[in-house]
Amino acid sequence: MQPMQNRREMMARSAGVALLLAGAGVLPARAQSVWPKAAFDGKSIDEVYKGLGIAKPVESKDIAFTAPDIAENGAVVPIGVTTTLPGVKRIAFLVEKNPTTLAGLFDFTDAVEPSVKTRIKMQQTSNVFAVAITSDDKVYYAQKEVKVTLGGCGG
Amino acid sequence: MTMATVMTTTRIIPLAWAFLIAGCAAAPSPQEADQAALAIMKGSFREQGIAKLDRIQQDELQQACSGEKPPSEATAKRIETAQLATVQWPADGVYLGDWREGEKLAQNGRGMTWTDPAGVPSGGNCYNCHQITKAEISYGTIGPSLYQYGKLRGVSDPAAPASTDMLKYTWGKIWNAKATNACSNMPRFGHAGVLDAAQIRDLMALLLDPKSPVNAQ
Amino acid sequence: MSDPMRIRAQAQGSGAVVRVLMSHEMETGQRKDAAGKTIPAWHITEMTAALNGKVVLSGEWGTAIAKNPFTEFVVKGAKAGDKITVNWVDNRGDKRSDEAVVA
Amino acid sequence: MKAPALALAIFVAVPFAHGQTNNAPSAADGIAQYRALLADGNPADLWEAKGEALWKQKRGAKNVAFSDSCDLGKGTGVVKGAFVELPRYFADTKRVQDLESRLLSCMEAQGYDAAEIAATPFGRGEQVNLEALVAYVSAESKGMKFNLPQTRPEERLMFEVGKRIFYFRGGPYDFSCASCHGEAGKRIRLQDLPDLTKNPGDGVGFAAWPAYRVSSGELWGMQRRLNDCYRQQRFPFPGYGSDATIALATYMGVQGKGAVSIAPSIKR
Repeated sequence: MQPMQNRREMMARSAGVALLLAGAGVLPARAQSVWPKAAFDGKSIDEVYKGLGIAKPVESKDIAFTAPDIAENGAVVPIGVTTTLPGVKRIAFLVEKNPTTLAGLFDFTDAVEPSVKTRIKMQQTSNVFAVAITSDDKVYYAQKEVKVTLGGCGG
Repeated sequence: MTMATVMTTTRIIPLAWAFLIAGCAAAPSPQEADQAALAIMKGSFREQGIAKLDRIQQDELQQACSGEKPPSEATAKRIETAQLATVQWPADGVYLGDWREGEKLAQNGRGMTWTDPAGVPSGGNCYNCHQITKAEISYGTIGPSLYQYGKLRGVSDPAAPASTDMLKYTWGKIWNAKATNACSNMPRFGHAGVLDAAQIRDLMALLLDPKSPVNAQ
Repeated sequence: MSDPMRIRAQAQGSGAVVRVLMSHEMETGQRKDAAGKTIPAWHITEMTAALNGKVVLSGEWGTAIAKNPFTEFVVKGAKAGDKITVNWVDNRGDKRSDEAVVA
Repeated sequence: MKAPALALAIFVAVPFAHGQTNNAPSAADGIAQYRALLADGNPADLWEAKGEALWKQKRGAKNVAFSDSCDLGKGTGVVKGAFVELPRYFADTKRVQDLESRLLSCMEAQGYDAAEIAATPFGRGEQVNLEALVAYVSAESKGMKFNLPQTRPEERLMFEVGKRIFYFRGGPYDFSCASCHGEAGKRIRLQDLPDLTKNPGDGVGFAAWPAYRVSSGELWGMQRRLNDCYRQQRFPFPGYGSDATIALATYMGVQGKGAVSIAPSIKR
């Protein structure tokens, strides 16, 4: 059930990209919005998985997930992921204890390495997850706890 | 605010330059620099919110402790005696409150800035400068570690007569740190009205109650 | 109108490392203003990066991407002189497109 | 931005052991690791780009560009190297000026009301443009060493005044700048405090500002840095470009002689 939902979404996306490729010379803007509202509204890890239409992922050592042990400020937490897993099409970043769990998604074509760095906000100390989805709908994750501290005077 | 306090334009020649008589001196004398510094302090600040200009009117202690070097021993002694006389001891003899409230106060660094509203109780700012519990890793090091404060000082029963001296010493330190160290970096929390007696009791409990995580962990 | 992005693309090995800074508030929708009113969420929802006009990476973002977002990725096979174009659109419909040449 | 490391090696360059987070040294390591990760892409870049455009743009009632009119001490329109020699004395205004107060004088020459801009809260109106300009001007001296002139009596007086203001205790907490910045190796919470009574070293203290402040997502010049120090000191409000702030900058800049500027940097 869930994988099917995901396939539908992937197909919709492919259609969008195909449309775009058809219009040669056009600026590479999306032909249609693919922002998955249900996933971004999710208030737990499970709700995000459901919103993305993916199964529960399994932990993988082939995802190298970088995040600081301690963040001096939760407003900017630098994270990065790179993976040797074959066929990774999408990577999602989830923060377990944020008001909404899903921070962002990145979609990779074959023209880029399955590797990205970004910066997220964290409301408090929490586990952060990098979830990798392959083109054949396999789902893997790596996780790390980031402690959010108060760096300065606190005034 | 008044524009006159913002000395940014070419129209205003700061008062301090008046001390540069004829501009021939290679370096200002210490007295000239002292006078210029006071004139510039006076001309550079304006009141904002609850932070009024009386805050840069120094009392004797602040003046004596504003040098590159500390004041003479005699001056320090005189200041400490005068500051000790300001300490208000708990009227009912109760020194300890609730360490849980004390921990909240120790974490709280708010209060008395120009962005703070009037009438809101201040925090103790303690973690800014001190290690206190083992659990809080975000602590400052300007002051000494207070972890196991009571335990290391042999306070196993705060109610016992043997503990009285340590209770009084600690209370005095929080109420007016300058009573024992004239130019201490620590604010005079009770004397300056930053914390009230009930808040200080709670901080006392955090440091001295054997059940407080400061001593129990 | 929003401020321009800063895009740096540097050839390295068999590809190019691309680093993008976007100027955006990324307001969470959780904060309140001085009057106690909730400040509405305002954030980039989608971004794309293209090599010589062809999309190579895209992103869908929520409110927990940090203010003034930074993104770094590696484009395979890109070489000096190639054009990298980055687009974003936010939840108000504002959009921005900037480009850089691989150095 | 610096040249990135090898494409796929970028995530292994984190030289800190995991696992021990309950004592002070590893907490400090954790913070160092966090800062190293952040330094990789500094949003101050966005301000630099904007500031460069503003520098060259004809602005104000007189419609002149800074590149044709503003002298930061190295000659009209010269930006490179100016930042690491400020504050300094300017004959036209007969004042020692820091970067921000000098930019205000240049804006006044463009036809702006400098006093009004100085009174504008940070992050509003023309203050936003000032932030971009300080980012650009400081960036043009990145990697250069501080070398404030101390040849004129006015400059020496400002140094001496700055030293006295640095040690000036006041307010309900009895704080001075020296309360936090008078000794090496101290910190507030987890924030390291540079000893500003000496040269704290390359890219530390005065040599690290302006900076992108992660906590507010804004670019702070030294004026804003000092303003927030005084707020936390529980002092009243120092005027933007006031002589007390310029004196302090002179003191810190002279003490930091020879330190390499990394501004605009990135800070918590």
